[in-house]
Amino acid sequence: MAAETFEFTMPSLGADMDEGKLVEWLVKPGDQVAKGDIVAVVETAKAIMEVECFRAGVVQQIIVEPGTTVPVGAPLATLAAVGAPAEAPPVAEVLPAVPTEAMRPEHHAGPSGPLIRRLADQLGVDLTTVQGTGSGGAITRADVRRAAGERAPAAAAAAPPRATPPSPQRAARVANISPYARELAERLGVDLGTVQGTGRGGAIRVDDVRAAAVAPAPEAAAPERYERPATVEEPDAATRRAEAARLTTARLMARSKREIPHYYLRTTVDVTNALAWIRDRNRELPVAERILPAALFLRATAIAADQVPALNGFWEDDHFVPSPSVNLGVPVSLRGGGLITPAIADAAGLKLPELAVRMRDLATRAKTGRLRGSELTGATITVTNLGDLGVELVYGVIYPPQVALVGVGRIVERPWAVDGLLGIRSVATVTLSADHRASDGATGARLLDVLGRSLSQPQNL
Amino acid sequence: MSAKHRQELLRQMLRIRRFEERCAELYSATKIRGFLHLYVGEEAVATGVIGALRPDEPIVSTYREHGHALARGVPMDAVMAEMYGRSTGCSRGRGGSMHLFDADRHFYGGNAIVGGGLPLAVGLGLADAMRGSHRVTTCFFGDGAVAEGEFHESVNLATLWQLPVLFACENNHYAMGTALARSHAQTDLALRAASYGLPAWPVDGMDVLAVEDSAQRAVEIIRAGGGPVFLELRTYRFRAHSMYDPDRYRDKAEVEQWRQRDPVELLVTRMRSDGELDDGDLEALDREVAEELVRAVEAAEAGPLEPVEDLTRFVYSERS
Amino acid sequence: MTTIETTYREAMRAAIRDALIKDDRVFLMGEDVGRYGGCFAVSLGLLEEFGPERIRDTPLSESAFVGAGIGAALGGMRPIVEIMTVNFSMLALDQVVNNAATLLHMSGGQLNVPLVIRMTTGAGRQLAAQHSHSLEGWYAHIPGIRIVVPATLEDARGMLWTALLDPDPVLIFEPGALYPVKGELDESVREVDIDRAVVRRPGRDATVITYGATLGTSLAAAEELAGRGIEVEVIDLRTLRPLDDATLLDSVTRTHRAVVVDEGWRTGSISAEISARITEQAFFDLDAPVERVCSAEVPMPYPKHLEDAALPQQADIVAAVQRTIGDGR
Amino acid sequence: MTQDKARELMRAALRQVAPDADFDTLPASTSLRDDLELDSLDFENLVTQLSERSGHRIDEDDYPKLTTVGDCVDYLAGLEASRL
Repeated sequence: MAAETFEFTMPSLGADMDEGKLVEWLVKPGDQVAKGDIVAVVETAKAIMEVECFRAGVVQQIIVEPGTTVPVGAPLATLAAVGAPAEAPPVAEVLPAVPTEAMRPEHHAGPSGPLIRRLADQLGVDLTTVQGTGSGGAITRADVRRAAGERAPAAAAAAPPRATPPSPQRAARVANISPYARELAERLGVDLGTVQGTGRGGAIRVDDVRAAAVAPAPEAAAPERYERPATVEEPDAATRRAEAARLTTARLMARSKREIPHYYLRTTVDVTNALAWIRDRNRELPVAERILPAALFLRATAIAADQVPALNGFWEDDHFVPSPSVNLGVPVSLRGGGLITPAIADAAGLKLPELAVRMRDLATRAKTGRLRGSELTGATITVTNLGDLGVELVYGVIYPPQVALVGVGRIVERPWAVDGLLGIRSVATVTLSADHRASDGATGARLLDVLGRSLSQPQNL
Repeated sequence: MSAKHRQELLRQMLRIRRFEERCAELYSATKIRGFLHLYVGEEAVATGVIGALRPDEPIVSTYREHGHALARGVPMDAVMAEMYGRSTGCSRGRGGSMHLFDADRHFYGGNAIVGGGLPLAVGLGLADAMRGSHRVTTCFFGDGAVAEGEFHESVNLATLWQLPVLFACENNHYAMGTALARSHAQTDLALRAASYGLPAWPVDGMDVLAVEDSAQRAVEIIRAGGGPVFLELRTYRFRAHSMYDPDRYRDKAEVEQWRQRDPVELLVTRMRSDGELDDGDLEALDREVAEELVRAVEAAEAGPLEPVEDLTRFVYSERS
Repeated sequence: MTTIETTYREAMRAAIRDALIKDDRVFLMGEDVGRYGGCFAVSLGLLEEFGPERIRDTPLSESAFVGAGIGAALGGMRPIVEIMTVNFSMLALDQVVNNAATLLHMSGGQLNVPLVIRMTTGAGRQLAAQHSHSLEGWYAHIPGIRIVVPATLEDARGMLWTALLDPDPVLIFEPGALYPVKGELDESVREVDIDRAVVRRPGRDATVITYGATLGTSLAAAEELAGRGIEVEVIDLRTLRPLDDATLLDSVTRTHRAVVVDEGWRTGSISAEISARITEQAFFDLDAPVERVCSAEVPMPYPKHLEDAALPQQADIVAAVQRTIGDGR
Repeated sequence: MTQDKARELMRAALRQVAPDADFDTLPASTSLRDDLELDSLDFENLVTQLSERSGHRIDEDDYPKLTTVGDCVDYLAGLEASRL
């Protein structure tokens, strides 16, 4: 009866050992091996170790040649058993209770690391079909990609074209909203588009939502933040909204005064020709598209901001961030008090008639609470016009994080010298409030100069 | 010292020896994972010292603890199952080779922190002392631990308060890869311990009869209220510090020289010359131990894993 | 109920004395607890009453006597180990982490460690960097031990006995700054719960979560804010492990704003853990990010003006609450 | 256009621009700019409403004639019946 043979396998020589390199055999086929004899030298990641054989036997066949790396448990040589049969069953036959990674035989494919396996999964490549070209037959990333490439070239074409990268400049900031504000907005049925944020970076907070709430739905058990003593009757929605708008503006203006070192410039502009020009234009335009005088100043500011970019943008993290487009902030006073400041995006590209229509539409929707959220943010420079209310001169407060604000007074009749002759002209006082961190007087003056000159040639407004 | 008793000592040492050899194989076959520190060569210390203790006298051990656990009577299949990480293990599979526990047998476990067990042993001794008991708490530790601050603090405190503690120092001449002379200015550890004011003397750790005799004398002193005793048991490990140690810091000649005084062979030769042991007896012993070992491995292989749902059990006590 | 005038120190001493009388397995062990009467005079007079066997002065060997405390607990005693201050506890960290906290789980449920360790914590008396640590947050990281911080006279009197009844190790951190605090204490207090946080001051607009020495500072901040119509709810954690999530979340879901005040350093601190739990479990109730007021991340400087600058102050807490209410910035 | 028709037209137009104004209680002398606080945009929208509802294009030259509520009603009444 032929002697029983058993395999001498690559031993585990440490907790974190997955594979070992056979360096040297200390025995050759035919040699007699006693239990515990040192039969080979193996190299692990940590050290070169002598390896013993736990069973007596005669070496039959060397399976793995020196210099080869094999996983733990891989057979290295076979021996013919010798000695008492009562010997405990050879280790190899004892079924591993827990199949460890190393023990599971891979087909002919070489060993592959976890990263390779994850890449294969991603590209849908069956590793066992891949021929490894790395050292010791290891599969490399290139092998996997090549296998994925050969398999389905069409797949690559079908992949959707990469979306054009977002413009390097910061896209107009979309309003953030605190989680509770969002939840309350849903509960109270408030359209977030109508809400102006007062939190950090324009974020919408719960007070802002409460302010915008038309009919305050019965809030959950939480007591109302503005809980009044029982004697005062509950203010109606409009008053409450005005109150919130007041608070919004109050906070913004307080921050502006606290943080922004304003400097102020003033000029007086002759708008007689411009007024005459729009009066003629209005005779042809439908009533709904009539150009209001205020539109003149918006158009002039847009042109000036376009030509003096240093005043068109944001002051953030202690440096000035110019804006690629001119978005005009237009403060609109709400009936019953309060102020809301929507923005006309890309105003520089709009001729006067078109800009006038946009302004009327925006202001009307602002008064009736039908603005979209995006229209409430992104203003790069603001124009405040108090001419309506008989104020001749207004030094405005800049809206953070913008760096400039143009103030327009009432159009009045004044004695005025034109080409040496004295006459009565329609004039308006235009001011600039600017952030001294971002610009100096000279830059501010240039903006007012461009603004004034563009008003004197209405035909190219 | 009856022949029957010597045969029992031999049986204990053989059990430990065969158990450790089998562990080495099972580790190579990835059945046992983590760290594994084998006791081959030091069997006389565990057998001799624990032989002198009563079953209810506490033992605090280290990470080279299989011999201590088996000598104290922790069932071999409970220890093997623990090495396999099965819930039938003596620590429910959670401790592994370095953390064997058996509360019923007052085996307060291995400790993977060198010197970490010393203060615990002092505490156990303190508890007994406060209740007027001179029950001996034995603390095993290596020569490496003698360099730890905790050794100094513990021996001083136990001696200061005259606590019933047996400090059993297994000096196997190496702290992992550092030879004794390269980690201690004073290598005579018994002499050094004596400076704390407690009885301390060296013992030939390869001769189980000498070990048992010394342990007996130490325990009598302690039980009589004489306070702690320090034994320096000079011994040697025939294998590397752990399965992961290339063991190149010891030259082969030194290992061979210590192998000449293999504690198992020493006792076998002594018993043969005294006519207390013939080949038949030895074979019978070997077979008996081999069968116990096969049963232990089969039990461990079949042992269930602890359900994952129990992961957080016993982080805190379960309120009854 | 009849109340007595007492100090935090005396309340803790009464608690220890009470425990020694009730259970003969209880004994006190630590540096200078006996003859010297305790570094902070907490154990004054106990040696004379209970003798050196149960009031044990130890050598300066934190690892050994804390380890011995663990061993004695394994051996059936109910030790109270006093580590003079949290600053020296690091010498015994191995015994606390690798033995006290771990033995029960590692032994598969066999070995209980019914041990109480007391130590002072916190800064505020110009003791400089090595004597001013506030590391209870470290210990609250470790599963297997309980961490409690008595901030009131009642807790100082009642927490110890509850801790001694617990089969698992309990670490009691006593803010050193509170020892001299005087006040009225219900004379009948013996045992208080150590699982729950407590609302020390109800409020509506924001929740301030704190413990230990900064409880007083937080209550003062709340008073100041009340003057501006902002009603702040102040919660005393009392236990850092386990954290009483229920009480915290009930409050934050009502006020929608949270400020955590912690004398530890902010990185990887208990305040970071609390903030994470609030964000994980009450995210949709938050109207502002959770704010944290912690010590400056510096070794505590010796001069008073720098120590004050480093420690959480009332003004810092007021500012943090303002930020959550939203001042537009 | 009859006075009543003119009043009805003015009420409808004003509700678009100043919903909070209760037309029936407004005396004829109510100034659009001062009392009702219509700004130039509100006024322009009112004129647009009146033009569209009456079918008559109201030119900027006539704006001075539309200072009070009464003015508007009289102005509207003066127009012949709507050509719509």
